[in-house]
Amino acid sequence: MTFQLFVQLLAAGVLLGGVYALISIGLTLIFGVMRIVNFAHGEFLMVGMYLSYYLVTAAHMNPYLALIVVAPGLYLFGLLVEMTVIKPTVGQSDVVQVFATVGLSIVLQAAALMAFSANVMGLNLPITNALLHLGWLTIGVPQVLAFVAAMLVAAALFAFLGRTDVGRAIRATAQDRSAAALMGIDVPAIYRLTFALGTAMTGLAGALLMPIYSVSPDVGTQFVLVAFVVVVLGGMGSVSGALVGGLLIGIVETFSGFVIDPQWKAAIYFIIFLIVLVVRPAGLFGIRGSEETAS
Amino acid sequence: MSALLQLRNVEKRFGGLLAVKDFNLDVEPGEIVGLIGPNGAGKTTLFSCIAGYHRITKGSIVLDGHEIGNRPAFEVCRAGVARTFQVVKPFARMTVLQSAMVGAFLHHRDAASARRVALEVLGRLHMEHLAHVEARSLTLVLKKRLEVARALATQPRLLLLDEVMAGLSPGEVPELLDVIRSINAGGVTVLFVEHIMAAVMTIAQRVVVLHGGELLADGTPAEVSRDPRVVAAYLGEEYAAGA
Amino acid sequence: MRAVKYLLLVLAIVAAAVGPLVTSNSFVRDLWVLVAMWGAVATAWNLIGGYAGGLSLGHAAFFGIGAYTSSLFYLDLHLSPWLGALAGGVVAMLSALVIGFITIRLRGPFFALATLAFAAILGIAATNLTALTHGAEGMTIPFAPGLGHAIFASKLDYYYVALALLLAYVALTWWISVSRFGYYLVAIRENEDAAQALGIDAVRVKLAATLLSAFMTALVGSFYAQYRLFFEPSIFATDISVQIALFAIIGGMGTVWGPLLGAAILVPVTGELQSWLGSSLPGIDAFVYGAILVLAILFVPNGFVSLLRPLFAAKHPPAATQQAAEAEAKT
Amino acid sequence: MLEVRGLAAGYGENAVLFDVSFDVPEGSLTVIVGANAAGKTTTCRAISGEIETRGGTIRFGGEQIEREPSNRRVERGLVQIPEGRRLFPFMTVEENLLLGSYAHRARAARQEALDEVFTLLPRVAERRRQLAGSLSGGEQSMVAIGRGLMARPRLLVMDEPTLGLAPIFVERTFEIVAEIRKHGVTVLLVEQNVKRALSLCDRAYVLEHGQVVMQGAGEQLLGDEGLRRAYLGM
Repeated sequence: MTFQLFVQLLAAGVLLGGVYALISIGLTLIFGVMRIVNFAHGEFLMVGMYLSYYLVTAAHMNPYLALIVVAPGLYLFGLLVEMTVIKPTVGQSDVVQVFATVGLSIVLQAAALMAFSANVMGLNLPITNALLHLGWLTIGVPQVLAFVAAMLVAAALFAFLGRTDVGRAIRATAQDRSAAALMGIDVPAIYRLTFALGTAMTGLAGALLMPIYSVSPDVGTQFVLVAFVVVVLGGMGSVSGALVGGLLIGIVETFSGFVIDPQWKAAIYFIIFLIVLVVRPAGLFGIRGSEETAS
Repeated sequence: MSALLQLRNVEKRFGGLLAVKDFNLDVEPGEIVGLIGPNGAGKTTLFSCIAGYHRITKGSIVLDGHEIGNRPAFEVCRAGVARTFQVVKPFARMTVLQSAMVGAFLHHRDAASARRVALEVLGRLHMEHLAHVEARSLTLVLKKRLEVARALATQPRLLLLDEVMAGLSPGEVPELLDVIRSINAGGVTVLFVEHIMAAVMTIAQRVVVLHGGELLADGTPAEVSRDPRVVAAYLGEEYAAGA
Repeated sequence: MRAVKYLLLVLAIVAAAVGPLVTSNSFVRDLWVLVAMWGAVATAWNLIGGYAGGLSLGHAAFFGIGAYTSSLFYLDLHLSPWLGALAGGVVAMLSALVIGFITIRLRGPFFALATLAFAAILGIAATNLTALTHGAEGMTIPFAPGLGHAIFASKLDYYYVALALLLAYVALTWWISVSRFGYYLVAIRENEDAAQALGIDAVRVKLAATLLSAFMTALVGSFYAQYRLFFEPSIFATDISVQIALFAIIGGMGTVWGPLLGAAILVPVTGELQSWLGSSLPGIDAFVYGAILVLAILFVPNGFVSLLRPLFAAKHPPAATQQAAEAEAKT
Repeated sequence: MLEVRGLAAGYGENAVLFDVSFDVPEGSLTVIVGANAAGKTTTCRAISGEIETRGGTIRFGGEQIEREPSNRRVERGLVQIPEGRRLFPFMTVEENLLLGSYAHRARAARQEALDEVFTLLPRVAERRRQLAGSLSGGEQSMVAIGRGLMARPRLLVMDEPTLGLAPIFVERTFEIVAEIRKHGVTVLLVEQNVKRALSLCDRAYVLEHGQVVMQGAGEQLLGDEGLRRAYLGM
């Protein structure tokens, strides 16, 4: 492998990884705070992609301006889902939690199939095909924009969680929900907020992916597994873990896609996934014992 | 006559924390021994070590000549040690009879004889009339008693009871004490952890006091409750000095 | 009460035996076959998911292994699918041993994710090991009816094969549910620590259930291959795994009849929906599946069997229960 | 300021409190003592709203509050330092303190409160950038007290603040309690360290098996033989 090729692959991997990170942050945030593994996460991404697609094709918005609509749109969508499906499952058995979101995922996918048909739809605009040449290095403009936007969103989230009262309240709830209540934090409200926020971020990721990939009702299933791998690798519940995990998986994907048949790349994730689950179930950055204790 | 249970120089360390230090204890067959101590003294940790739920970092635990230290919980049970849990762990959606049968299956492979043994044990605990009630719908008192029944159905030689009185109302305690006495009269050695002192003092033949992971006192209830070191451990140093 | 129960059982078996004879409509007969087939797979899933409490979302793996193994032996080595099915069962057990070791200590959602990933890996392998599996093109079995080929001209013959499997599985489940093994599985599901304290080697017991469930699922997978005579790597898809689990959950996990009940309700409902609206509104069947799943899990978490139970419940004095119900109502 | 009448509470079917009544007058230091498992922590949790009550009433400043969620009670100035500190281990000391003033009533005076806490607890000021989980038990308990004070409490409920502490920190804790009281905060202290607590307080209640079995002025209870019985059973 030449140095140039190495750099080219690395650049592509990092760019892809940034988007993977953004896809995964919502999932890990929701898990960290609410201890709910959202099996419908991929469908939230899909909803974000369709919304972006129609904003661009029907309302003729710039795909990056569409973000301004997608984010609040998905936030409201997340609120709705939390209040109808998720809230009743908090504190329930694993069966209820797993299959309520599995069922939600089936419903959303089927609804998309009924509404938009199974056709694979992509954007074809000047910007989606633009390339950026940096000397001998060539990268796609949408990839760069998606990466930059993903990093900005992640930075904004970090700032929000780290520097605002509500952000601290979210982290406090994740670490010890009953101690959080003693601080005067309204825990159910934090759950609602977290779920909606996680959904909005996932929708943003979808909108950023729209200029790069095409959308179909089952697009979520392609990305949800990546998100689970990233989140488990980074440590369930760790936002910074998702960031690092996303970048790692992006790099692994581009390199393994080059070294071995790209068809197998997904198998590589899953094998990483199973290895992590066996060897270090808490992930690279996972926090053991941050769950609420019984006493 | 050698002891049924022998703990020799048992140590349990969690990272930097020494929860149990160089602990020695002999329990003779047929005894009822109470294990007491202030919060955080290491009582439940010690129980978990004996029952195979924690690994010990040093020492040995011998049951009737066989080393059981650091064996998995199910093997410890097969060796003849049954336990209850401080926080009850019922098989929620099984009936009382079914729960007891799970214990009885240890020595009786077929369902008919397991059922027979389970019913016999339930009879001893005055629970036969509840045989077909789901465990989750029992009151706490009965759940605690079901824990004992389940453990007893494995036909143990040593029964470890971890705070079976906790959470019972004052009126409910004597009834359970009678049950424990009758179990002991049936030939089962009992080692128990308890916070409700009045209960410990009436039932135990011998009381062992644990403090800061170490053995503080070992003697009859009367001896132990007069021991100034014990009083100090419970009420604070100055209290013992002043009293 | 007991007599009524046995009478109902006999009636149900008679109905199952003669039911498909009443119609000659091929679509309806297909539904009967599918109910028996999915009922059997869901019953197999129930051993892990219902009795042992491991929420597998990867049973399509065992189903697909069964289909691929028997078909490969049949097409490449001309081994009768009857024997090929057994071979598939053995291969499925071996794979269950591997995945079992990986997942057995994982709890709830993580177990579900790991099993899901396992099936996904097999799906990718089936797509890309083209020399062996014909890749995405799928496996086509030539239509050559004959008992030795396990290929039949009439759907009825398939139906009775599936019914035999189903009855065997239900009977096995019933037997397990009243034997030591079944008690141990439920005890582990309800509380693993407490089970260990009663001398149960939880890892071994769960692994045994996993192997058995994998074997049973694979047999039905082989049946599916011989029935449809065509399948693709999508046989490993998550949808299939979810559907298997769904039947058992909707019907009633951890009960002898629940999984069959689930299949008997959902297969015809969605089959009919698909045939009415499938061409005009693709996705309607999945939508109904999903909606039923969400509603059932939130409102009938113990499955439809729990709604029927009062009809059969023995009359035990509910004194203690009532007390507890009151206490629960308060909290 | 706080009036508890006939309080009953528990977990699931586990009834812990049967009939607990006591008063905490404004400006006082009131103590509850009792053996392990007597129901002290459950009492605190019922007062703060962490668990639901099964019976009885809790009045705070004259208003009935036993049905209000925790966060509303904090807004009223009813603040608890829970048993075992319950700091947020993966946050810095300063963040923990800031969370203490999450309630709206405390936010306005946040900087002032922070300065006060740092003056009262200089050790906490030194550690402000460290993760709370990395501190020693004694330091954690100081942070927990600081976090409680940040909420500008009218009544501060302290659940076994000395549990598991080295003697020097136990001593320090009692000094701080006295100091807090001087600042005009009413304190309800739940303690295992009987002697020290009783000599410090205005009034004390002895809890045994979910019931108040003795009450009186602290010094008066100290000499009572019944107290030893409550702890040692004979």
